[in-house]
Amino acid sequence: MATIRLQREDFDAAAEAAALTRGRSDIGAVVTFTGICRGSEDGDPIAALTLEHFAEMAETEITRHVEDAQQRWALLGVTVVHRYGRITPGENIVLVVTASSHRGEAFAAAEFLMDFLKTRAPFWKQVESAKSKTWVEATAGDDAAAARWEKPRG
Amino acid sequence: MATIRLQREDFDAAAEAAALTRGRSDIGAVVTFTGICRGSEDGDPIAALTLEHFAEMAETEITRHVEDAQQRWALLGVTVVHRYGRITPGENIVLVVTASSHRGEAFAAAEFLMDFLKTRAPFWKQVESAKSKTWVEATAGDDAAAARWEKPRG
Amino acid sequence: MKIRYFAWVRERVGKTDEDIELPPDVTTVSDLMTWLAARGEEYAHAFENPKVIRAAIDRSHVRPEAAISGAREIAFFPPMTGG
Amino acid sequence: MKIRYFAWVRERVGKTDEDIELPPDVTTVSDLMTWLAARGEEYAHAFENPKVIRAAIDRSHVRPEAAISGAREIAFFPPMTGG
Repeated sequence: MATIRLQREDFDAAAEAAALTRGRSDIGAVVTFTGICRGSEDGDPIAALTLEHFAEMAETEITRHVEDAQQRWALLGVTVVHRYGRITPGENIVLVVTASSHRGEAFAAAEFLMDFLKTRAPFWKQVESAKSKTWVEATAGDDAAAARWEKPRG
Repeated sequence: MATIRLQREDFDAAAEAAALTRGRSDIGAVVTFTGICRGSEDGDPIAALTLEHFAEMAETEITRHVEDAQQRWALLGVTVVHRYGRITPGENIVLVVTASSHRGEAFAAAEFLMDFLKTRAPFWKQVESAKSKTWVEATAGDDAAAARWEKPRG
Repeated sequence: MKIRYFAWVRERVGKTDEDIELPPDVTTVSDLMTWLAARGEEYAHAFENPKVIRAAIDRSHVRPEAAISGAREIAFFPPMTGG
Repeated sequence: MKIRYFAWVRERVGKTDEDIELPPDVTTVSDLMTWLAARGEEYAHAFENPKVIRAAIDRSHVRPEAAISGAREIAFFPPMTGG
């Protein structure tokens, strides 16, 4: 009931969303998030992003968070695809698709998964510009977004 | 910068999302919400939904809320398509696509627009089952979802 | 003035719209619902519980206490269930 | 024990992974960072600010005080920037 893929190739968001709903009539809401490589970073034009990842751990971490999302919300389908390697402006980076009977659950699960991919999935972005290669720094904003979902400790 | 359409025909969510991002490199996040006709309502199988609408007012109301969303969040594109007429289980009903530099804005704007379409856009759903036709009742949950976005009165 | 009806309000009244001359003492949306309810059995049925009926003047949502002077078109309908 | 490095930690150390025999007094992730930092200039540079380095034992995130006994593989990397 969940599809998780790490791949170098591009993905087809529409085909992934269609695969979740095909032949079903219990799904009332589908949320698709696509993360795309922008052409500039803090105002400076970039040539490309290179995504490095820790493959085995990324699969484990994403699977764990997908299972967590499935326990929190009544999901009828989840797909996560994360690319790695060199990605140029305008190209896709990441895809999250969530399906549910009702929109609230689909939206919440998609945001939850994106917040965790940003802060917990072992991927690192390096920005390549005309003059340099620099590693993207983690942001406090992304940490705060992920912290929204933390369960109170017992 | 905004596309709003009310139509009897189906829509192609992927084509609408692609139209928003084509040829641009400032968009980092695209959220697509698709609302689909479910095959049952409160556990009873349904044959179809018929959506009645007040066309001129629907256009005005949706335009107003899209403009409100554009003022609240830094959106780089918005598309809203709402179908009317008879729709059978598994078919699309409504589409909202939002594009922004960052994911938080795209998610918030898409949820905001859906909450308002549910409670303020002049559409009414009638459920057709084997034995009867009944109008769907508005839910307190949808009203509460829309109330989240209300601005404090000055 | 043009009055329009939608969804089950339309079904109960039995028409989608009509042009009506209103007496001068009908000044608010609420007055208009009360006045319409007295026009016959189908109207009485449609407006039996005015609290659940929403109204729009010239395509904008309004509250029952809204004044109707100057309105070209008033619409009555149940709470919306789109999306 | 297998040690893996990613992103700028990998670049500074100059290798993706290595197998290391650890002395018995290196019992936590934090101890290991201190011990690695003393192995040479490139390690000193990589681990000069251990607070900003994250660690995983056997592919699970751990805190610096986590015990390393029984670990097969320990990875060091900067805060994640995926998504």
